[in-house]
Amino acid sequence: MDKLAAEEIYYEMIRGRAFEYAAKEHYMQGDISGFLHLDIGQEGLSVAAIKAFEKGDVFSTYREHIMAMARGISPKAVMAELFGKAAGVSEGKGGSMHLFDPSHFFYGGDAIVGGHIPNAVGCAYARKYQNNFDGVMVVFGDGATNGGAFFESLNIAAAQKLPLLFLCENNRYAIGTEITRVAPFEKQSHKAEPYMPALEVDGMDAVAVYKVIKDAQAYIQKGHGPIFVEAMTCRYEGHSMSDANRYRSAQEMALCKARDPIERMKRVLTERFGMDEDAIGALEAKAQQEVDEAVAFAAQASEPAPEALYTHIFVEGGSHALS
Amino acid sequence: MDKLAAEEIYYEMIRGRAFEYAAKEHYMQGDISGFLHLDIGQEGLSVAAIKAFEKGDVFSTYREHIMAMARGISPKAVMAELFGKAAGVSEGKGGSMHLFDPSHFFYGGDAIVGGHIPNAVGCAYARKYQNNFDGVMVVFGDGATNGGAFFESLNIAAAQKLPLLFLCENNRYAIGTEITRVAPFEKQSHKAEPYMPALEVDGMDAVAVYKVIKDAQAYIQKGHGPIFVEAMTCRYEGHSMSDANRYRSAQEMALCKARDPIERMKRVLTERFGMDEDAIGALEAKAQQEVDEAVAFAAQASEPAPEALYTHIFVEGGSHALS
Amino acid sequence: MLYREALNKALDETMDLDENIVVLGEDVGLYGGSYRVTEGLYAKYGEKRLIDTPIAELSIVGNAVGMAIGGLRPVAEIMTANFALLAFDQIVNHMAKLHYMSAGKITLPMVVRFPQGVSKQLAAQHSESYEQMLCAVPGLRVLAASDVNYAYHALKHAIMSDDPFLFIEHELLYNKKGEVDTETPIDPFKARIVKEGKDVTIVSYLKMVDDVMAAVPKIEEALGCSCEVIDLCSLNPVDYETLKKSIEKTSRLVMVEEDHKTGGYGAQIVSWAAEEIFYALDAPPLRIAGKDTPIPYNRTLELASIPTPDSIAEEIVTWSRKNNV
Amino acid sequence: MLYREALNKALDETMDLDENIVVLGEDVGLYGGSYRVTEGLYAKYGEKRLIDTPIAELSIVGNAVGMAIGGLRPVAEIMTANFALLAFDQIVNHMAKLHYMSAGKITLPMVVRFPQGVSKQLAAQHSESYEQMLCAVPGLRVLAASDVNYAYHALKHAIMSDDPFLFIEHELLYNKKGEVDTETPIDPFKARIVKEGKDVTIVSYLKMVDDVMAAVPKIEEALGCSCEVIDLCSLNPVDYETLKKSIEKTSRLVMVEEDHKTGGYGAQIVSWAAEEIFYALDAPPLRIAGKDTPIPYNRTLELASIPTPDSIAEEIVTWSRKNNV
Ligand SMILES: Cc1ncc(C[n+]2csc(CCOP(=O)(O)OP(=O)(O)O)c2C)c(N)n1
Ligand SMILES: Cc1ncc(C[n+]2csc(CCOP(=O)(O)OP(=O)(O)O)c2C)c(N)n1
Ligand SMILES: [Mg+2]
Ligand SMILES: [Mg+2]
Repeated sequence: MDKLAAEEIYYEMIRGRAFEYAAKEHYMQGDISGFLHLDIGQEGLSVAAIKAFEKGDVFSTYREHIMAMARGISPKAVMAELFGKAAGVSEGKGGSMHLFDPSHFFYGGDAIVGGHIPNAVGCAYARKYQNNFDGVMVVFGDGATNGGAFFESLNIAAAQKLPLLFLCENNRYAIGTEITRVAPFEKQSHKAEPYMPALEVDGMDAVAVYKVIKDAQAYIQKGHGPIFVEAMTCRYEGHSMSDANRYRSAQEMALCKARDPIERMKRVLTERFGMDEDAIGALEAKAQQEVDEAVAFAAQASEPAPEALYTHIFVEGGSHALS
Repeated sequence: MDKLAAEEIYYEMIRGRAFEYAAKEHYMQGDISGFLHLDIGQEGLSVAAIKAFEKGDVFSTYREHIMAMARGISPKAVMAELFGKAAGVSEGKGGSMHLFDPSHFFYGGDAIVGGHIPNAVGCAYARKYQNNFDGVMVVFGDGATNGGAFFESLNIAAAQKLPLLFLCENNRYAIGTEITRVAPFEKQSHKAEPYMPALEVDGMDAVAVYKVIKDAQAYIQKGHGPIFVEAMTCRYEGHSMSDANRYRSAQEMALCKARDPIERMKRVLTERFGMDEDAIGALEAKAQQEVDEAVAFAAQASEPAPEALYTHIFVEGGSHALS
Repeated sequence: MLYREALNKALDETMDLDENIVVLGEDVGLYGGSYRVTEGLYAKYGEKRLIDTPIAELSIVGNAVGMAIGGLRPVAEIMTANFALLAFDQIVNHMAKLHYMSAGKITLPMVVRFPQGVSKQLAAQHSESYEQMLCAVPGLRVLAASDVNYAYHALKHAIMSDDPFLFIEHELLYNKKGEVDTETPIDPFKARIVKEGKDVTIVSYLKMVDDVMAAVPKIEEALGCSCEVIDLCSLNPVDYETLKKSIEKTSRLVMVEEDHKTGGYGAQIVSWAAEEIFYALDAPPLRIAGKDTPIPYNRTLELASIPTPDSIAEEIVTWSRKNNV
Repeated sequence: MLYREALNKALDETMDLDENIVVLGEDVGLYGGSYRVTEGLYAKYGEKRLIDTPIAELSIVGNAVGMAIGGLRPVAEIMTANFALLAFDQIVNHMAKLHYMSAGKITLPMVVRFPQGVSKQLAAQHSESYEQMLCAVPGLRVLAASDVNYAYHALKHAIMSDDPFLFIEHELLYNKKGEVDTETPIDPFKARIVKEGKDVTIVSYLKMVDDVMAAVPKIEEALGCSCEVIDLCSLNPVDYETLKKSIEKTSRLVMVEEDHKTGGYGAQIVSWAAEEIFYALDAPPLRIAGKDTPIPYNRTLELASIPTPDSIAEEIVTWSRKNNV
């Protein structure tokens, strides 16, 4: 990773955290509603994985604000979506869990745990069919690795040798349930081992994540079929705004935060690339400003028109598209 | 395996084959209808597995006539079920694919590929709860190992350390699709390896199957959790009566039949236990007679009463059972 | 007592009575349930009876079926109705049919509970209602609890019955207040006359019962009429007797439901009325239901997609004027 | 040409036109399809376009959704309706909703085909009909092919459309004979008047259309009346215009369907009629449907569980006499 990339990743990490705190604040003020899942603590993983997987398609979960922005969707369009506004990336119809933008090869945002994995498999099939081996990256949590959709996907991706990168964000919890209480081991990459190479990385280390995803994409680009990456990470907040996070001790949270990905990346910038505090302070100010602008934009943006309820159920004239 | 057990297993194998041929004949005559899946070629596996798993509960698939009989359900009750008669084990309501008899701890007979596996997991939970570690054996084909239900079950059984024996009858085909075309490898026990011990056995060798299932049950009886057994086998007929079996070459079929489980078991009886041809001939005659009697019984048995359509939708008075 | 506390009490009392009763689902144990229905039970009954499952809805129901076969009496919780779609094979092909296919040799004393409906901006994958699908499946009993007392009694009944039950709750009802009368038993299959009236029968269930009741004063004022409000309570079987009596009295039927109108549950009620008590109807029946669109996130659009007290009142008043009733 | 050949022809012609069209499902390729609908296509288009999948229905539909996102036009086959239950999450939460939730950014040009219904003694887990569930889902177009010409044109239309379609076939129709008129285009969303008449409108779809037609001579003879028979063809959206015209002419409505009566698809049609054209009805509508039981294996019981030409005729005659129509 060169300095430029490191700086960009750091910038998006801090912008991501600022964005999430702003979303939290506006949730509590009632501007945002529904389920809001914050990615705080996991920013390094989200940003570095997306940046490393430069080309190709990405399918993610409901905890995807930072990934969506790292893919190039503007913070304004994301925040406006959280506010349910017409200028939102899904025009206010999707909300926090459903950010879609095919122009950035970003396909959600899915609120069915594991439900998007078979979709990513199908997209990887399409890419292979089109002779495009940049492939697809599908991101999911540890909780998703217990569901049938995930398992079927491992098998099919391997049988069909699809260009698919499985990225498991193992934060050890599915809402309040610790992974070791519902699976026989802590590392879910074991589940992929019979099917494909399975790599592990410290998800709190953005540099390491960046490297492993780059390597993984290089592997699928060679046409070897799918690959699995597990990143151990930690979310700082409750599962969503309705979770009081009572099932983790203060001690466990402290250990988590001692591995803070932003602090760590900051050290990379200062120690390895010799950035000074001023330059970093300038990035922080810029990030905060971008988030403030996104909030201001979202706040003043217009509501969807009432007719929007009835649009996009079907493609306009779609039933006669080619006939 | 002692002589008595060997003789019993051999007897049930040949009775099973005779039964299946009789069913085939009566299907062609129109006495039996629907989907009829014959177990010819797999008799050694079916009988030896059931005999070895003496205590405990069994959940099977739609290819279960021989297993049901090995569990103690009478050939008459099974044949009558195929004929759709009131004296059938499911009173003519289930048919070939749905043979149930809890008094023999035999719970089907399920026509949804893989659908019974989660049921077996739940039953294993109940047994553990009741402190009964004889456990549950669930039988399924290679095709079922690609479905989400199977995978979820591996994970849950391992996480909960349930007394559950997974028995995969790998006959290498799901209807007309060869397993290696839809899974990344031929041996499906690989899929179980992350979760539990996975054993392999030649499913055409009844003696070997008997031993491996005995060992596997001993393992679960110790409370170690689930275990997986894969038996490589071969069905001689098409998938069901509506499959012309065109996807397998004559050569492949010949190789299959060279491993015939009945011939092999016969050699065990003659060579290891010194049984003579007469004694074996007598067994064969007895088996055929039992099957003939079953057919005669089924043919003359009565149709269900018309009211049977409306019974067993709910438990009689069940909605007020304990209230 | 709150609705969720009434459900909790039903679970607690039955579990206390019969150690074969176990509860399974995501976060039902240690965490106490995502809507706090199972709160406190893990501490009391332990992890063998309050089973935290992985996120695997097919297995939650599939395992419950197997537990019932093995002699337990499982109560499964699906966190939200939408996720129950993952378990439809187990619900429809197994839970509803094993008793029949085995000619009664297998019985499945089990309950599957889930909340459904539009809550607040949970968007299309977390806001739906599936009674229209599940009531089309023979072999299942389907109850829908709209109030606190019914929630308590009906859940107890479902748990203690030997038949497989679906027990539908609504996300916005969990904090509803009400009294539980433990002394007076109820028949969970009987519809409840929430309010008597003589001019129009309004049939509803689950959360819509409250919305109808909120609309009634406006309707009665606007039309100078009196409304009879019926809560179906049991969606399958339906207490057609009570409906018939009411409609024979009022001659008019309005059906109010939250699910999408096309193919919605109320079609069954209206079509029953057209077939069976046609001549009792003085005017075309009216169905008020959710719009035929996925549920959008935006709050204004979301509220426009389902009946509200205002829209219910408005639609009934318009219908009534149009039909001179 | 046989019904299954017409479907095959529709697949073949569209695949020939557009190499983005791919077919996936169990045994659809090398084996030629369990009902031979895809016969010959594997040899012609190869394994990349005729994709043999494992037995994983959730993935079959889920992968099709992803293929469509990736720019292909997948046609998925589910071997039998019952197995589609395993894919309900993908059908309802994904296939039907991604276009809406993404405000049109994602389009899903895809088709899911499956046969359904009572064939011959396939028992409870292989004999059901799910249009009542699937027509309750906004965002899906649902077609049901009862005849050869419609099968050909409607499937072609579904494949070429940019919307997600469910295409329902019936196991007993695959060998039905008929003509395909390739010259005359049809509107797949228009109901088909199979037989004109003036005294009673009999609405049906899929295999029941044939059973109704077989019953009609008996009915007309017994009652001395003339029946108009309508095949809905498109189950969602419904061509209410055609129904309305017919019922306004005949004043009587009979709905015949194979699914279970309670919560069955026909409830929507009858409830629509009661709501929208109440005054056009001279008699209570009649619904003839499957019984509310799982489908038994025994042939006599099985036939007693669904409408047959005899039972249709008998029920209509009894209803007519009772209502003096
Ligand atoms: C099929 C399904 N079941 C249950 C839920 C409710 N739910 C939402 S998120 C979640 C936990 C997911 O945990 P994990 O996959 O580890 O992701 P994380 O939230 O930790 O990022 C659950 C149970 C759901 N959305 N979908
Ligand atoms: C969920 C589901 N999908 C498809 C089918 C149709 N089907 C019945 S048996 C079968 C093949 C099963 O193969 P395998 O599991 O290997 O068992 P075998 O028949 O070889 O014993 C298929 C696809 C089904 N019954 N259930
Ligand atoms: Mg997690
Ligand atoms: Mg097989």
